Amino acid sequence: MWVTESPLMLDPLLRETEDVSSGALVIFVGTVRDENDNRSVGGMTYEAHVSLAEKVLHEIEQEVLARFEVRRCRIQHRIGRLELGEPSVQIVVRGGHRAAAYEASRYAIDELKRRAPIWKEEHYTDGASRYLDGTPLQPGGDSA
Amino acid sequence: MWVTESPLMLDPLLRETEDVSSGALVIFVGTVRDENDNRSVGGMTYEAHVSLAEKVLHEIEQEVLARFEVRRCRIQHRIGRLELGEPSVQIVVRGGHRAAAYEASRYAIDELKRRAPIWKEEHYTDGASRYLDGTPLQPGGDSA
Amino acid sequence: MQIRVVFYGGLKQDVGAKIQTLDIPQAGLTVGELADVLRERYPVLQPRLSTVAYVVNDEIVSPDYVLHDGDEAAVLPPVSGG
Amino acid sequence: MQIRVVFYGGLKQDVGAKIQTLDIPQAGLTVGELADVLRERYPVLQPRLSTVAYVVNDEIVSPDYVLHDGDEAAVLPPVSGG
Repeated sequence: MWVTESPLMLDPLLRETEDVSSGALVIFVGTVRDENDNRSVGGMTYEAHVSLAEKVLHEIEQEVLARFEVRRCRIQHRIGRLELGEPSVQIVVRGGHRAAAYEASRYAIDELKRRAPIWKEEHYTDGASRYLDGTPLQPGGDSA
Repeated sequence: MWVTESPLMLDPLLRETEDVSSGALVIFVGTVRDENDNRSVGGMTYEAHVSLAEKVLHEIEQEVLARFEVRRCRIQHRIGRLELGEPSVQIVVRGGHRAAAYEASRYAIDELKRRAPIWKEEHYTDGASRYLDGTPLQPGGDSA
Repeated sequence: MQIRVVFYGGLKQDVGAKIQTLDIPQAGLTVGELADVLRERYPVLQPRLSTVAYVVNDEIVSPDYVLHDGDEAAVLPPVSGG
Repeated sequence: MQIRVVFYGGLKQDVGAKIQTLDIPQAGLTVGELADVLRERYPVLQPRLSTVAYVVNDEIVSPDYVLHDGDEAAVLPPVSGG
């Protein structure tokens, strides 16, 4: 499961990726923050092209395992309405050593932001809402 | 609390560092792996000069907050006998954006390995044990 | 023939609906031609169509991809996940 | 005077005890002089003393730091935490 309307939970993903041959675990979690571009934010709605997003996140996991010296990679993204502080994305990487695990984790979140068909609409505390400008999708996935 | 004989738990540290002004959370966890230098490892014993280690880890937290654009940093290290897969160290960093959070996390673990008065004794599955070679401590902490 | 068009992100606000079914008076339509149709029917989309991607069957398709009766084409604006 | 010396990591195995109390026939002893005493009493430490740090009151001290009766000095080999 890569895209879900349910709140993201870290513990199940940590159990799923358990590996005694990995000495380094790097976790990235994106959370809804209370401010953006100097505007006070009260919440966020995430929308995805779910079937393509699941495919893209799975592809990124496979690329991470192929390109870096790591042994586990899992990526999950939340959709729907999120309150302040709630996690929107979580990425778990485990590997033998920390340098590769950090690099792999950064690669995963950078590629997700570039390639996953997901959109966020910010809800401001003054009642307004706005879809954020983003990155145009390129054909061809990781070769783009 | 920076050094403990009790198993490290991530959830309390995540609650302690909750911050709605942070959009990025980077966690590093070091775990006991089953192999080192091509020898099969069955467990690890960590020893610390506890009072100095607590002081050093607290100093590293303060440095992280001063040097990087992040808002929270907590570091905890386990001591005593650990089984395979158990966490020996956990580092939580939260900040507005991910680039600084990743850099701060790496700084924290790199400095910990260089400056914290902690030693590990590897227990091999053949019954032997060995203290690992390490990094000589330098006077002066972060200016070294 | 009929093409189901699904708008994502801010595009669905511009169009006023997430899904629109278009009646097309021909048997095949390239994605490039679909863009022309959208430009004509939804002038509000005009400034945004240069940065969208078109997705059919979970693949990003090029302008020469040919749509047939009953196909669904998703129109994806620049992404902002994470 | 008496100095309590605490050995950490692999050093305590070399010495055979974590804590040793040394009787020193003088009133003050620099950390540099303590190193000479250790070298003499525990020849097994000889190859390792060049990479140890000495800690008194949670501070790494330099060779000219003066120890007094009742002080505790920790001897720390290269570290391997994480």
